[in-house]
Amino acid sequence: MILDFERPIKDFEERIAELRRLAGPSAELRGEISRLEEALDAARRRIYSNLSPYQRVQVARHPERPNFRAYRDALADDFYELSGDRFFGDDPAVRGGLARIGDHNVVLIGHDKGTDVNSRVRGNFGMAHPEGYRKVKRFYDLAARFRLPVVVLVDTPGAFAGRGAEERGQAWAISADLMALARIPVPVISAIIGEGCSGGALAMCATDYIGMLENSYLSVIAPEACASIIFRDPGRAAEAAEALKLTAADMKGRGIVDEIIPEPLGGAHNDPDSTIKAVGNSLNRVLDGLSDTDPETLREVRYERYRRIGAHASENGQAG
Amino acid sequence: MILDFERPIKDFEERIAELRRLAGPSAELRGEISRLEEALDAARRRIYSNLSPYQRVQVARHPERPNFRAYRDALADDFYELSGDRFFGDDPAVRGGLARIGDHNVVLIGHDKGTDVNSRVRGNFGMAHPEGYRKVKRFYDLAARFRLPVVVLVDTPGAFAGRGAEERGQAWAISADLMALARIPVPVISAIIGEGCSGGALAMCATDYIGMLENSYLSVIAPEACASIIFRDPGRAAEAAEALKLTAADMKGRGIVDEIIPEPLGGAHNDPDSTIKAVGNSLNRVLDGLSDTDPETLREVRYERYRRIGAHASENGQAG
Amino acid sequence: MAARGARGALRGREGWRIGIRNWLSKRREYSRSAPETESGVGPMDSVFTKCEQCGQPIYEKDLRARFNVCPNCEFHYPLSAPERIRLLTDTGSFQERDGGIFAEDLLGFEDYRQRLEKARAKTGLDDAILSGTGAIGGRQVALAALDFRFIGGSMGSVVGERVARTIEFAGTEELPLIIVSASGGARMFEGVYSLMQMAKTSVALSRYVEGSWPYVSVLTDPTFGGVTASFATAADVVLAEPGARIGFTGARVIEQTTKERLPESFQTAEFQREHGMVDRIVHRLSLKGDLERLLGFLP
Amino acid sequence: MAARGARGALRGREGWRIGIRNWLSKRREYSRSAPETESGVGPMDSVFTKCEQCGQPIYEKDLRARFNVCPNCEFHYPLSAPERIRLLTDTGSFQERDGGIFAEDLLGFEDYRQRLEKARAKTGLDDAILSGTGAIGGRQVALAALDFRFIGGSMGSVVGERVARTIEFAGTEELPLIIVSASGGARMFEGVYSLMQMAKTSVALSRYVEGSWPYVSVLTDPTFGGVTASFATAADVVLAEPGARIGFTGARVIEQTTKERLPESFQTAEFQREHGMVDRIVHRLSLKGDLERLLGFLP
Ligand SMILES: [Zn+2]
Ligand SMILES: [Zn+2]
Repeated sequence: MILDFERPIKDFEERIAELRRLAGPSAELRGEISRLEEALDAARRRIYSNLSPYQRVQVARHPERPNFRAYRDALADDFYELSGDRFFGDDPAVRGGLARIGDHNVVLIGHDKGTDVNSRVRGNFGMAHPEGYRKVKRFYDLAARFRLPVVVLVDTPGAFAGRGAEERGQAWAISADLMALARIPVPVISAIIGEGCSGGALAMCATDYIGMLENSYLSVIAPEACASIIFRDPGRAAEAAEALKLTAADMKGRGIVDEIIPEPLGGAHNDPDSTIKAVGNSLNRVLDGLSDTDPETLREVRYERYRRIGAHASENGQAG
Repeated sequence: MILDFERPIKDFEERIAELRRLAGPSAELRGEISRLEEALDAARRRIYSNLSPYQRVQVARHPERPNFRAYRDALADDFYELSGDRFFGDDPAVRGGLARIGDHNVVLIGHDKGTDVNSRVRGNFGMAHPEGYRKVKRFYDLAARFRLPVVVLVDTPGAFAGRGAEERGQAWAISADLMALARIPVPVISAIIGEGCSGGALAMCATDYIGMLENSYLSVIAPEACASIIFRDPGRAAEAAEALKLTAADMKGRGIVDEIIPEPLGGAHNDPDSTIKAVGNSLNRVLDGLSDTDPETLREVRYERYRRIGAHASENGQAG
Repeated sequence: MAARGARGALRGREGWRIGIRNWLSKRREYSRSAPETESGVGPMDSVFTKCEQCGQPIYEKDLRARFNVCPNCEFHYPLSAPERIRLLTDTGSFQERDGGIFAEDLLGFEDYRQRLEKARAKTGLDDAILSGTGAIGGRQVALAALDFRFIGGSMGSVVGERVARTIEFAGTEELPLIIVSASGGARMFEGVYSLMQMAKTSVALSRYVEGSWPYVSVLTDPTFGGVTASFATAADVVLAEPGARIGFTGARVIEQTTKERLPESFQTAEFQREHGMVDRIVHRLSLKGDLERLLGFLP
Repeated sequence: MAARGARGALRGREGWRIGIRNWLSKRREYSRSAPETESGVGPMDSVFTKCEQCGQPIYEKDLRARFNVCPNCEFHYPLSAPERIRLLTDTGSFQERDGGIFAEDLLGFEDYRQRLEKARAKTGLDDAILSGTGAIGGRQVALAALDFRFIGGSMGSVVGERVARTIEFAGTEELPLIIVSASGGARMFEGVYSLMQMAKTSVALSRYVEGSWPYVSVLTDPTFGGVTASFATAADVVLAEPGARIGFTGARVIEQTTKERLPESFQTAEFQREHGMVDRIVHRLSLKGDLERLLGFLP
């Protein structure tokens, strides 16, 4: 799949390929080719260094973007998946289990958007039901009991909006995760690898450290939904994305996340391996750094971190 | 409703009533009447002091036997019912909430067999689903959090045997209650007021103190089910009841329960008020006695109590 | 019929996804029937109004006297935060805390400032919340009430901050905590700051519940989104007003996305009680009495 | 067809309500196809047997070599406790503990003594459990395995006592705890003593989990009643063998009481995983490897 703004690059690539076929030994053609290659490279840089927020959202949603499964398979030396909420069911939209990442035994959790039509449908495109959030709660408790750090890979368009989800207490399940996250006595770190949308994402990323891939986004609401509500026009999603300040740069700039993990030129889907490696390095570095922190300090710092965030000022002008 | 073995008593009563109508001033008839009344009294004593185990089971199941609602209304100065398991539903087969009993604020829980056809059906005849046991778990946790003693009134033919109950983890829900009961840091006391059958009863009566009404029963299985399994003949339920040693006297004698609460002649349904009063006195006495015990002692004693019970011997002859 | 009509109106009030303009427009329907309050709604021009639920005429003063509950059909109309606190606290016992905290438009979101000014003017409140301490039947409590008239009761930084401060105050002063919610959810105009208020209120609450004082949450019409998915449901006891719509995503959005027609009762307080999410449905005029009883049992 | 036949057989092995005679008679079907073990089953008279699941002939030695898993259709036949321990523990590492505890017939229940003697003779076990310590991939663990051949693996006082002692030993020695269940449920012949073993094992477990060593429960065919409703499900990780029937009340009793026909898959390990009750389905021949992996992650 090719995003609109990727089109000129694709054209370049095709022309170069074509010339190669014609070229043969001819010297000036080879010169032409290398000139084009420089132009292509320049175009790539120009386009990708100037992606609009909404274009980044599209990159974050790119079907070929590496997802939970790719990270799990590449970063975990071993992964022993666990399942079930012990109340109602097992939700394939979120997966988790015991994993070895670098020198660390951890509880690894993530939204599973799947890799093909079947697995995408089965994973409900990464939109979890209450069973999913309750399974995650079980994983938080397991990590607390065995003093294992928690690593979360966030990639969701949001908690699922459906009848069953409401009947079984979607809001209650998310709230329980946030309460558990707040008091968990081990390091909890997350990386937003694609979409980080709404409470469904927050229930899994209100953590001690948040890394964010360059083209991923974090938002209280999907740009399309925001546009149709505020502007009464879904077509103005790009404006909404702009207004919501949802890019990694915005988040880092506002002190919401701790790190922007750079993506290869052209986005993660153009070079999954290097992207996954970059995320892996970040996770390992952070795990190493936090592994000796005592539970009380972790909770204290976590408390201060989230207690602080807000866009408000007191009468006397100082931030609330 | 009149149980078979109550028939002769009923006949007596009818004859006396009849004579009264005829009697008028006549002296010798009044003599006859008082003789019959003595005989009636004797018959009552004879029959009720020699009830077979299965007859007691029938008394325990008597539809007019005072149930949770009657105790709640008579013993609780105020009862603020709470509901819901926060996962799936609210099970009317078990009810609970905050109550004031004597000088004690407590969490009051009980099986609700209902009082008429509608409420009996609604309460599923006191057979709870997983939602019910999970609601009870919530009450246990609430009591622990607020350091309120727990009072349980047990009256169930067992956990419900049904498709939905199995689909939602009946066994898991009961197990979670037993685990919670074991570590709850407040006094937990129970009174078996009718049927105490199978794990569905144990999940609510593995407590620090168990009072048992004279004609109530406690059993691993219903006599009818036991008969059809062991004797391959449900008709031999009376034998099974005999063999299971399920009466209050057996339980007291074997040190399983702490107290037999006597019932009025003719069984609780012949004089609900005095029965309820007797149970109330027992509960109050026990609450007074336990109210100052510290959590660790409570758990320690509870541990020893249930750790000890067993019908086994070691090679060297001493009890295991 | 009346029910469906009301349902139609209710639908419009469900959840942040449906949106703030919507709520505001709906709100005006109430302001017609809503009584004059200290909280800044202008005086009524008409002496009586027509109940949107039962269609019967109601005298403004009767509605006012019954805290916006229809004398005829008992329909519960939204209640402003000041009126809510007047309903719940012993006369003269309420003392506001944490006033003078104002939202900043850090995102520079299209007409957020104007909306804030309008809402402040209309309600006389700093934001969609009123919080402080008061007595309920003589028992001192920390309490907060959200106000749906203020940008749909949406949780922005001020709501999050004042909820957190109320929780912290309850913890340090060892007071019971009571929060009455009425909210469409997150306040989109504050973007991620709004989202993060869910985390803020949750960390505060997770520390409070390490103590042994009770937290009672009261859910009123409507309570959705980020509020339901954080502090409003993480309570020891959850009460709800009759007919209140409560959930995470609003029914209209669910119908749009899943193309499924949802039953009338969907997401009502009664529905949530059936599904084990709410402890009790409490009539507004019994709420103070219920809280007094409840607190009487608890530390 | 084969499936239904097997289901019929499985039905007979479901839960204490269906009963012990039943299990015993069913058990004989296995003893035909069950291999000779240290645990006292007599030598096979036939060289091969017919798989009740797939109908194919199986050589006894092949079945034995695969711990009673059909080489053709992978159907998992019951496995005796001694064989289970041979399957899971490093060779020669197992040391039995708490042997020499015997059931007392305190209720004087009709032919309980005879049943006990028969079962002891048949299995060479004291009761329906074998417990002790052993190494799994070099990791020292406390473990117990129930034996279905012994009065349907029913939990009487000896099973309860040995499970409790194993849990306590694991706690004091700071060892991981592994319990493999195969049980129809409570042992009716012991009446209330049997019921109370649920409380006994639960108090022991509730103390163990205050420590930070893992408890892994393995559910095999069948696991029902008092065992499922106490220690077998209260584990950090719950594994189950393919096709194992697991539940509280057996399907046959449910069909009798509710008059509802239940699906083939009802109460299978796969069904329980679908419903969120079980973490993983693990093939018997992978079980040791899975436990090694799992313990490798945990304290
Ligand atoms: Zn009306
Ligand atoms: Zn086979």
